[in-house]
Amino acid sequence: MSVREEFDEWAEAGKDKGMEERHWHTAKHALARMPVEEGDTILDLGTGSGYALRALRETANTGPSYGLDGSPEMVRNARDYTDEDDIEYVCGDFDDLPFEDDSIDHVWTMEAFYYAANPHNTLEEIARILRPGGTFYCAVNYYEENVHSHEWQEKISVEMTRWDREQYREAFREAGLHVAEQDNIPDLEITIPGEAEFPTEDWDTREEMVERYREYGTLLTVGVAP
Amino acid sequence: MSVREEFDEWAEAGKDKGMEERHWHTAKHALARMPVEEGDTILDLGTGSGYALRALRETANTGPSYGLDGSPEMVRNARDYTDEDDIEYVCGDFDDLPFEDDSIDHVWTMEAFYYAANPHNTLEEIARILRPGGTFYCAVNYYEENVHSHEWQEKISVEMTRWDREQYREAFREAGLHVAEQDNIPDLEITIPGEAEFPTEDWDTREEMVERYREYGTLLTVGVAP
Amino acid sequence: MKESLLEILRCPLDKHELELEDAEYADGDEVVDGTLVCAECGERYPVDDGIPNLLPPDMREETPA
Amino acid sequence: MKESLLEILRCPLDKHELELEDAEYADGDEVVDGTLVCAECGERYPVDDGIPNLLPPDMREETPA
Ligand SMILES: Nc1ncnc2c1ncn2[C@@H]1O[C@H](CSCC[C@H](N)C(=O)O)[C@@H](O)[C@H]1O
Ligand SMILES: Nc1ncnc2c1ncn2[C@@H]1O[C@H](CSCC[C@H](N)C(=O)O)[C@@H](O)[C@H]1O
Repeated sequence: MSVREEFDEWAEAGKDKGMEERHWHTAKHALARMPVEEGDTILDLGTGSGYALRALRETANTGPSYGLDGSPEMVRNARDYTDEDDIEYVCGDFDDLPFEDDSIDHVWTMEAFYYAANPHNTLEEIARILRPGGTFYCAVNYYEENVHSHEWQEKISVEMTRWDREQYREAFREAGLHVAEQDNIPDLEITIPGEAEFPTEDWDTREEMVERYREYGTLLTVGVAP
Repeated sequence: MSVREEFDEWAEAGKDKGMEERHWHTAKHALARMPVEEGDTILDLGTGSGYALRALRETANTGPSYGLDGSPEMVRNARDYTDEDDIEYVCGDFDDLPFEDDSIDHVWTMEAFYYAANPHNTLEEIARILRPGGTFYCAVNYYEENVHSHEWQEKISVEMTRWDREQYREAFREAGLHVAEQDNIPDLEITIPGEAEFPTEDWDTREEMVERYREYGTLLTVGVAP
Repeated sequence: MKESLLEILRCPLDKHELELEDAEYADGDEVVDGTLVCAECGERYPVDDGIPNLLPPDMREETPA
Repeated sequence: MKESLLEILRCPLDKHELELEDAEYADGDEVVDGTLVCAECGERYPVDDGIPNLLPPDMREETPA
């Protein structure tokens, strides 16, 4: 199945809202770190329900911003959820970003980057469209050190890239981005049941669940265009 | 009193170790975000007891690193506490950094930057000595939004700069650094006594102490040399 | 999409500017239907229900009904 | 300080290279005493107990005894 088919199905099943709720636990902390100024233009890659742009608009008074997604159904939902005139959603693919050079102040992506068919090329595209000094905030829960995420690939037909922390830093640099930060942001909000409830449907032991959320959480890598 | 006289007294009174202990609560989280590679050269401005360089050496296997301080007694202590051959401590002032252009991978400073006599000039000096893509991690507890820190100026003869978040971002940019991140890192470790213990010697209300440490914490601003 | 989006939108293939054809508007400057045409390569991208579809041509085919 | 520190240390005033004079060594390459002299402006900076003092001259005076 293509990205389009896979995620159109997700969108139609309403999974976009479920992701928003879960991802927000860590995404909000990463978004709060972005050095956004009033009026800045943000691009959200794999925008899903489009929540990140709405949040930045509300908290930082960002300017014209764009949510890109490869699934027309996701884009349709995101647009429906958004009242803001200055936020536009666009259907497009990570490998061929339909934006002008140097036109974006900050690029955000949460739980989406690793679906790129050619992540190195996507990084080059990001470096191309960012203005000098613009940042790329790349947040992922699926990565090498998070062993609990490895099995996710089995559940989806789209091929996923599983880099470790160092591979993220190296790939950013190869694409011409400076690496400014790398961090694990723990999910402190998800409810972890008491010892007696384990094994659960998803977790063999409580220890593993604690490690997944409270320790590994979301891997954030921040790049800056020179 | 000069920086030298003031902080020589602190060093002789052993305050360097007390600061290390308190600052570590938040400093360790900021240090963990630095995109440090094995062998990188770090400069610590206002190194105090010199702990940051020792920690980076142990956790990230950093290369030749330098701790600069304006107080000869602080430098003497820092050197005494350090066994590592590759860490050197130097006496110098923030306004005239005694290092070659483009020679440093990352500059770190904790609770020291605002003592610079001319902070704009210090930022230019930092931009000068950083290699392209090098980062400046600037951590402060004394800043405008942290109202609980304002009174600190009364206790010290050295003039302190009290910028707000935006002033930090602006000043970085004026000096030619890109701003990659700004964040408040809460101090989750300091013991906050129960309601009944307030007022304490330092705090009128528990609420204020909670706000100071758990909410404002340490302001981190990250700059990147283009 | 608003027409001002054209200032920043580019052809995904060659990054050249896009021209808007056969536009239908709502609320003044909101483009609800039309076609974006690359000024360089001539590739055509639809605007459907106000959403520009800039997927590269080989990814754009309609979902099977 | 190790002598290799000279590769990166510069005169705080004019950022020119420093030359080491009257050096006393310990453990091989550890400089415990000596003077760093700016190759350009001639300003002199002491190395005391192994610590180079590169404070600008007007800040360098000894603490009152
Ligand atoms: N190659 C690609 N190009 C564009 N979008 C893609 C893509 N691969 C996956 N996506 C989109 O990326 C999203 C991943 S789900 C994450 C959604 C949102 N960022 C959140 O945090 O909840 C999906 O909406 C999917 O359609
Ligand atoms: N203008 C200046 N030049 C160099 N060092 C200075 C300075 N002003 C203050 N300092 C130094 O900055 C330090 C501030 S105290 C903080 C020490 C350490 N970074 C920690 O986190 O605990 C003191 O050691 C003081 O001597």
